[in-house]
Amino acid sequence: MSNIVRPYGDTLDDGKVQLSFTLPVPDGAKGREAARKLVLSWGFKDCEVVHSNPLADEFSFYIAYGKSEASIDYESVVADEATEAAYLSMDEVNEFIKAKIGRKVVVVGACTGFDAHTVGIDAIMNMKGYNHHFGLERYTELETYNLGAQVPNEKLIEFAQKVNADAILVSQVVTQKEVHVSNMTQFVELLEAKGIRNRFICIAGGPRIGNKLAVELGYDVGFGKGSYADHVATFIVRKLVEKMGN
Amino acid sequence: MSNIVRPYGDTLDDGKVQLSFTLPVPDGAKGREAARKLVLSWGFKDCEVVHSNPLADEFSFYIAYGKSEASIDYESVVADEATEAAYLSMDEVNEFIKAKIGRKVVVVGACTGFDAHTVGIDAIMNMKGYNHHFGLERYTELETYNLGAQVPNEKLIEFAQKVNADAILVSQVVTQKEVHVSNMTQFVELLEAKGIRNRFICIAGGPRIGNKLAVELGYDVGFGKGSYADHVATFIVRKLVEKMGN
Amino acid sequence: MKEKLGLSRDRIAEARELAERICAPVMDFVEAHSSVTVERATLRLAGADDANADGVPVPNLVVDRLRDRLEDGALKWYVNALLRQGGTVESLNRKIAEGLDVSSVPLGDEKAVRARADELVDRGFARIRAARERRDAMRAEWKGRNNDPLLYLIVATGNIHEDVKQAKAAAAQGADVIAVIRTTAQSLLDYVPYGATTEGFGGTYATQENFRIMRAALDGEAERQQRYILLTNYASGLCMPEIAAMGALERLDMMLNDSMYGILFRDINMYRTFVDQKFSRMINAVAGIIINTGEDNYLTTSDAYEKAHTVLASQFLNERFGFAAGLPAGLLGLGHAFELDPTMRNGFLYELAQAQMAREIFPDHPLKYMPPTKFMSGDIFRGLVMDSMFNFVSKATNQGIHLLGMLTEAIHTPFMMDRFIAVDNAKYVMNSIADFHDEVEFRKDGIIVRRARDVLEETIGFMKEIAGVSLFDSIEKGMFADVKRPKDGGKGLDGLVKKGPAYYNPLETRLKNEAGLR
Amino acid sequence: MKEKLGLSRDRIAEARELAERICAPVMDFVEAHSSVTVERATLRLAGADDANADGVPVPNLVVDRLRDRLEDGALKWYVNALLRQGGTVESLNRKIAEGLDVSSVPLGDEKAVRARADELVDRGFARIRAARERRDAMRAEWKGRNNDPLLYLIVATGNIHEDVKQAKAAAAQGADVIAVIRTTAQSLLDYVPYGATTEGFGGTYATQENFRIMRAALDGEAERQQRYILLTNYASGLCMPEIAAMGALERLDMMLNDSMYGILFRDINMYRTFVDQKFSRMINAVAGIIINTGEDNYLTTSDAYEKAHTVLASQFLNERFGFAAGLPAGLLGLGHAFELDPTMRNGFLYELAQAQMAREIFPDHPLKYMPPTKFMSGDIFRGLVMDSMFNFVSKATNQGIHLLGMLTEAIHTPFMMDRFIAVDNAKYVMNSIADFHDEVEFRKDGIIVRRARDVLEETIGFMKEIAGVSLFDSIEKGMFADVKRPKDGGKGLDGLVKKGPAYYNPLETRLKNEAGLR
Ligand code: B12
Ligand code: B12
Ligand SMILES: Cc1ncc(COP(=O)(O)O)c(C=O)c1O
Ligand SMILES: Cc1ncc(COP(=O)(O)O)c(C=O)c1O
Repeated sequence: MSNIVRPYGDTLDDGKVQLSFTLPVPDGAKGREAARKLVLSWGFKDCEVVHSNPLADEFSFYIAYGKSEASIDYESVVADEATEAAYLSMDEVNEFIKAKIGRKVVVVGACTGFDAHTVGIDAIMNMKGYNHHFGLERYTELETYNLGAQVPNEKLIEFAQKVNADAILVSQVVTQKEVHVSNMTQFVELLEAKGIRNRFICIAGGPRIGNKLAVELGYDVGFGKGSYADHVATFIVRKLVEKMGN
Repeated sequence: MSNIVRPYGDTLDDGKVQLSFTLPVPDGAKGREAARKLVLSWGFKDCEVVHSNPLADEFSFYIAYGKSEASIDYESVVADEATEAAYLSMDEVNEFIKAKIGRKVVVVGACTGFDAHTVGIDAIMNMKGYNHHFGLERYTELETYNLGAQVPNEKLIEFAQKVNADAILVSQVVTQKEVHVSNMTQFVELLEAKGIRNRFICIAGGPRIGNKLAVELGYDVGFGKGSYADHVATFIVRKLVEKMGN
Repeated sequence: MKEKLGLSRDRIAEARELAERICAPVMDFVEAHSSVTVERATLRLAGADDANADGVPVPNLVVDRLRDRLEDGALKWYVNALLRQGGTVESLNRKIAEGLDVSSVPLGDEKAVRARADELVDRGFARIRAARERRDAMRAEWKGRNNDPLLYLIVATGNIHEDVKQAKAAAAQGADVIAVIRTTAQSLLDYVPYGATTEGFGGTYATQENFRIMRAALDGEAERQQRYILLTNYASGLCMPEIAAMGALERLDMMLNDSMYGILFRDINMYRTFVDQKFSRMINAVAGIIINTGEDNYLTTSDAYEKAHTVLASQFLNERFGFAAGLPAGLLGLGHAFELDPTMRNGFLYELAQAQMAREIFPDHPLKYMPPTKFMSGDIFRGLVMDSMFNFVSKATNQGIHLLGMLTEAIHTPFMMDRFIAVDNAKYVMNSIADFHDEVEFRKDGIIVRRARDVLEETIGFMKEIAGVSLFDSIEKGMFADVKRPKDGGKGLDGLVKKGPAYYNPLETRLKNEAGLR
Repeated sequence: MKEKLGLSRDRIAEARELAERICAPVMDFVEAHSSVTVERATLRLAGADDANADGVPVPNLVVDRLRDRLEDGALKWYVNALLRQGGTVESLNRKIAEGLDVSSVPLGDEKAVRARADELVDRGFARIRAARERRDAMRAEWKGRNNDPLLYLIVATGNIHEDVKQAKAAAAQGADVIAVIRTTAQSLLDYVPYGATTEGFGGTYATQENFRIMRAALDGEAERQQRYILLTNYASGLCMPEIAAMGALERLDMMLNDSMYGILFRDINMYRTFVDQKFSRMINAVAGIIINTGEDNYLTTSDAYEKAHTVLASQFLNERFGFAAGLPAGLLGLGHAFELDPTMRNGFLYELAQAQMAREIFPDHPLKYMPPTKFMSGDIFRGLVMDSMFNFVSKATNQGIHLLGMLTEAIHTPFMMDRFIAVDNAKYVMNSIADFHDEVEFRKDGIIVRRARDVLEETIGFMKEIAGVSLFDSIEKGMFADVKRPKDGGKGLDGLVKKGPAYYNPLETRLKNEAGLR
C-alpha cells in the first residue's frame, strides 16, 4: 500500500516549504526575482520571496516560501540508520557475550586524523557514558581501549592488532571539505593493504556520519547523532556472532 | 553577457540552501529519509537532514541543508516591482501636475471586501504618511478620498464615479485562500461590466501584492511591501499624462 | 507579588474612580436598551437552535419577525408559541425553521408563559452550571500541570476539521490555550452561522457545532496530556451576546470580548456595542469564562510608546465595564502588547516597565499579553528573536495569558511548524528565567520606574479629558486608536432596541442575580 | 562600574595570591628555558623570513641545524652569518632557503655580532612600534564607532581569498572583530607555513602572508565603515611565539593565547607550553595585542554548572601568567562562556551570575565571552533563541568582546547568511537592553548573588588544592577539563631547550624591558 506525502504547512498537501539562501548578487528587485525563479527551477510551483537583505555589495540574503508539488511514497522509503534496530541493554549485551561468545570482546576506539573532538567517542566509550546510557567501559564483558583524539590511522591499526581487537571504532566530527571521507577511506585502504580488513568489525561514528556513507566507504556500520553505547555494543556482539558463524 | 549564479553558503557555487518543512508522517529515521529524498527530488544534489522533531503523532518537522546545482542567469532576470522605477518627490509631483495636467488630480482609495487592514492604505494616503514619506493627502495638487476599510467594490466604484476620480487605489492585505485574487478580480469585472474600466487608473497594493499579479488581474500596476506615496503619486501622474496623450 | 515600581496607590485609585465616572452614563444607557442579538442570545439560552434550509438560524427567524415588537422582549413570543404548539423546544425549533412565525401565534395566558419561561431559563442555567462544574473538576484534577503563564496558540485554517488536527498538535506541543481564530468577515454578520464549517478566510466560522467539535477534540487531548486545554473564541462583533451564550453552553474557557473593539476596529455602532458587551459579559461571568480584552489592537494603528496611556485607560474602562457586568477580577484578562519599535534604544526596558505596570495595577487579573505583530517582517529570523524578548518580558513580569508570537506573523496564518517553534522558544526562555521576577529589582527612579509612573500619569490626564466630554464624545473625536466613530454611524445601529415599559426578560434578570448584580 | 554581587574583596585578593603562589614555580622553570619556537620567533623578529622550495621556513632551517647548540640561543648564528655573508637580511634569508647552513659559518667577532644583533632587534621593534602606533591612530580617529561589546565574527573557509570576501561582508554587516579560524591541524605543526594559502579544513592556515592579505582587506573595509576592524588569529599550539611575532609585525589586534590550552586540548607538552606562552605574551604585550584566553574550552568537555570554578581558577592563572609576561589588564581578554544546559531551570540566572562575577572580579579586562556551542543542535531555530539569550547576558553584564553565536553551530562553519543573522540578533537585543546593566539590581542573597559567591568559594578551594600539589601535578591528575596530561608526555617536549650559561638573546631582554618586567 502506498502513502503519498507532501510537505504540510497548515493544510494537507499544501506543499509549503521554507527556504533561505544567499545569492552572489546585489540586493534589490532583480535579486528577488532571481531568487524566485531559482526556487521555481527547483520544481516548486509557487514561490514568494518574503524577505531580502544585503549581506555585502555583491551578496544578498533571501527568505522564501515555496509550494511543492513533488511528493514521495512514504511506504517506499527505507530508513537507514544504525540506531533504529531494536537493541540490547548493557546487561543483555553482557549476557549475550557470556552465552554466545564466551570470552571478553575487545574494542578499540579513537578520533582519527587531525580531528580533536573527543567528546563523541568518549560519549560512547567512557565509564560515565552520555545521556543516561553508560559507556562501553562499564560493560563487564568488554575490554576497551580509548586512544583519544588526533590518532593517525596507522597507529590505531597497529594498536588494534596488538590487542587483538574485535572491533575498531573510528570517530570523525570535522567534515569540512569532506576531510572525513578521505580520512575514513585511507583507514580502510590501510587495512586492506595489510590484508586484515576482515579481522575487525569496523565502525564509524560522528554527528554527520550516516550508516549509508560508512557502508559505502567500507565500514560495517556508521552511527550518527543520537547514538549510544548500547546501540554500538549490540551491533558489535551480533556481528561478531554472525562472523563466528561463517 | 551572462552571469550565471547559484546559491552561496561560504564558497562560490557551493549551492547551499536551508530548508524547513513539515511532513504528515511520524518522526523517525524513516521520516528523515523521506525528507531527504524529497529534497533530492527538488533537484538538490546533496541533502543533509540536520534536525527532525515530532509535531504530533502523525506530523514531524525537518530542517535540512541542500546543495543546489541549479543556477540562473542573473542578467536574463527582469525585475518587476513597481517601486523600482525612478520616482518623483512630492514637490516634483505637484509641479508635474501644475505643468502638465493643469487641474487637481482626484484619487480615491479603500481597503476592499472584508479586509479591515487600514494601516497600509493609510500609510499611502494619510497626511502623516509612513517612514518619512508624506501621504497623498499632503500633496497640494491631489484631491484625495480615503474610504477606509471593509469597503465593498460596488461602493468604491460608485464613489469614484461620483467624484470623477482619476485613480482608484485598492488595498488588499488578507491573502489567505487567495481571497484577494477573487476580490480584486471582481472589482475589475464590475468596472468592465459597466464599461468604465478605462476611465480610471487602477492601482492595487498590499504586502503580498506584486506588480505582476496586479497587471495579470487587470490593474495598471501593483505595489507591494516598501512602497510609499511618492511611488504611487509618480505612477499616477505619469500614467495620466500618457492617457491624456492618447 | 512583590511590587517593584513604587506606583502611587492613590493615583491608581483615582484612575479607577475616573473609570467609574466615565462608565456610569454608558451603563445608564445600556440599562435602558436591548438589541437584536441580546434577544437572540436570550432565546438561545432558552433553547432556540437549528436553522432553516438557507442556513438562517432559528433565533434570527424569530427576532426578524418580531423586529417591531422587540420593546417587550422576544422570549415571551417564543415561549408562547412553545406552549401553544405543545411538544419540545426542539420540535418548535424545527417548526420555526420550516416557516412557523411565532409572532403570528396569538399570545396566551401570561402566567403560563412566565412559568414555562422560568423552566427554560432554569434548564439553560443548569447547562451552563454543568459546563462550569465540569471545567472546575478537570482543572482541579490536573492542577499545576499547566504552564505559567498559560501558553496560547491560535489555529486559523478556515476548516474546523483541519483546525482540530492543528489544535491537537499544538496541545501536544505544549499549548494550554487554543484559540480558533474567526473568519475575516464574521464580526460583521448579524447572525451566527449554523453547523460545522469548512470554509473561512484567515480563520474559521464561530458556530455552536464548531465549538462542540473542537471542545471534544481538546478534551481528548487534555486527557492524553493530563493537562486541561482551554478553548477560546470571539464574543465580539455584531453577535457578541449570542456567541457568549454558545460558549457558555459548550464550555469555552475564554472569549475575546472588549467593550469598545467593535466600535473602533469594526465600525460597529457604539450604542449597539455597549449594550451587547454588557449582556455578553454577564453570560461570561456566570459561565466562568475569562474574557480577553483587545487593548493590543490600539497599538497596531498607533505608536506603542506614544499611546501606551490609551492602553492603560482602556484597561481601566474594560475593568469597570467588566465589574458592572459581574465579572470578577479573576475573569478579566485585560489585554496589552509588546509592540514597541524594535529599533528603539532600551525598547526592552520600556516593554518591561509597561508589562510590570499592568501587573501591579491589576494584580488579580489574568493579564493577556500579546506578542509583537506590527514590526514583524518577512525576516523570520529577526522575528523569532523578537518573540524571544517578548517571552522574556512576559515571564519576567508574571503575565497570565501568553499569546505565542509567530516568526511568520507578517507572512501567513501559522503553519504547524511555526507553532512548534513558538512553543519551544517560550518554554526554553521561560524555564531559563523561571525566578527572574523574584530575583531582579529595578533601580529607584531609573528608566523603568519612571516610564511606568509617566504612563500612569498620562493615563489619568487622558481619562480626565474623557470624563470631561463623555465616552461617547471621546470616541467620536477619535481619542482612541486614532479612529473617529460618529455616534449614529457604524453598523448595527438599527438592531438597537429601546426597552419598553413591559420589557420581559427573565433570563436577563437571572443573569443579573447570578452575576451578583443586585 | 556598579558592583551588584557584594563579593568579598578579601576573598578575591586571596584568590589572586593563590594564583601567584601557583604560578611562581612555573615561572622559575620558564625563566631557565627556551624552545625551538622561541628561538624561531626571535629570528623572525630579527628579520628571518622566506622558505625553501619545499616550503620549509627559514627560521626552521636555521633552528633545525642548530638543534644541539640551542642552549646559547640561535640568534648569534644568524647574525654571524649575516655579518660574514654581507648583504641584507633578505639576501641572507634567500641563501638559507637555498641551502646555506648558518651553523657551518664560523663564529666571528662577538662584539660585532652583538652590535649587528642590536640593530636588527631595533629594526624589529621599530616595526612593531609602527604597527602599534598605526592602530592607535586609527582607533583614535574612529573612536566611539565600534559596538560595545565588540562584535566578533569568525571566517573559516580554508581559503584566504574566500575568507577576505566573507570578512568584508561580516564587517559591512557590523562586526568589529574578524577572527580567521585556523585550519584543524595547524596547532600541531612545529613550523608556520609560508605564503598565501587556499586549502584548510575548518579554517585557514595562519601565515604571515595571509595575515597581511587580511589586514589590508580589513583596513580597506574599516575606511569604508569609518570603524576600526580588529583582526584576530591564534598564537596557540606549537608555534605560539612565532605567530605572536608575525602578528606583532602585521598588526593583528587580538590573539587566542592561553597558558594551558595547548596542554589540555592539543596534548602539547606542558613544559614546552609554559615556556612558549610566556614568550608569546611578552610579544603581545609589546605589540599591544589583546589576548583571548581559552577557558570556554573547559566547558565543552565538562559540565558548565559543576565546573564553573575551573573557569574562574583558570582566569586567575591566565591573569597571573599574563601579568608575569607584562600584559596589562587592558590586554587580558579572559575567556568564559554561556554553556549551561538549556533545559536547566533558571539557567539564564546562573549565566547572568557567572558573567557578572567575571565582570566584577576582572573589572579592567576586556572579557571575551563565548556563545553556546555544546548544546547547539541541528534545530537552528532553538539555537537562534539560545544565542539571543547569550546576547542578552553579554550586554547586561558589560562584557568586552562578544563572540557571536551561530544558529548553525552544530552543522557547519558559518555561512555568510548565518553571520548576518547573528549580527542582526545581537544588535537588536543589545540596543533593546542598552541600559539594562544600570537599571537592574539583584536581590540580596538571591539565586544570582549566591551563585556568584559559591563559585568564588569553590574556586578558592580548588586553587588551594592546586597550590598544594603544584600546577604541573594538578594537570597530570586531570584537575582541569577532565583530561590528564603526563609531565613528560605530549607533543613538542623535544623542542624544549635548557638555556645555557651563555644563552644570548638580546631580543628577549628587550622584550622584557619594553614589557616592563624588571
Ligand atoms: C566541543 C567542540 C569542540 C571542542 C572539542 C573538545 C573535545 N575535547 O572534544 C574544541 C573547542 C577543542 C573544538 C575545536 C574545534 N572544532 Co569543534 N566543536 C565542538 C562542538 C561545540 C561540540 C561537539 C561535541 O562535543 N558534541 C557532543 C558529542 C557527544 O556529540 P558527537 O560528537 O556528535 O557524538 C555523538 C555521535 O555523533 C556519536 N559518535 C561520535 N563519534 C562516534 C564514534 C563512534 C565509533 C560511534 C559509534 C559513535 C560516535 O555518538 C555521540 C553520542 O551520541 C561542535 C558544535 C556542536 N554543537 O556540535 C563543534 C564543531 C564540531 N567543531 C568544529 C570545528 C571546525 C572545530 C575546529 C576545527 C575549529 C578550528 N579550526 O579551530 C577546532 C579544531 C578541532 C580539531 N582539530 O578537530 C565544527 C565542525 C564543522 C564541520 N562539520 O566540519 C563544529 C560543528 C562547529 C562549527 N559549526 O564550526 N571543538
Ligand atoms: C495590524 C494588523 C491587524 C489589525 C489591523 C488594524 C488596522 N486598522 O489596519 C487587526 C488587529 C484589526 C487585524 C485583524 C486581522 N488580521 Co491582521 N495583521 C496586522 C499586522 C500585524 C500588521 C499589518 C500592518 O498594519 N502593516 C503595516 C502596513 C503599513 O503595511 P502594509 O499593510 O503592508 O502596507 C504597505 C504596503 O503593503 C503598501 N500597501 C498596502 N496597501 C496598499 C494599497 C495601495 C493602493 C498601495 C499603492 C500600496 C499599499 O503600502 C504600505 C506602506 O508601505 C499583520 C502582520 C504583519 N506584521 O504584517 C497582520 C495580518 C495582515 N493579519 C492577518 C489576519 C489573518 C487578520 C485577521 C483576518 C485575523 C482574524 N481572523 O481575526 C483579522 C481580521 C481583519 C480583516 N477582516 O481583515 C494576517 C493575514 C494573513 C494572510 N496573508 O492572509 C497577517 C499577515 C497576520 C498573520 N500572520 O496571520 N490585523
Ligand atoms: C476583542 C477582539 N475581538 C475580535 C477580534 C478579532 O477580529 P474580528 O473582528 O475579525 O473578529 C480581536 C482581534 O484580535 C479582538 O481583540
Ligand atoms: C586558546 C585557544 N587556542 C587555540 C584554539 C583553536 O584550536 P587549534 O588548536 O585548532 O588552533 C582555541 C579554541 O577555540 C583556543 O581557545
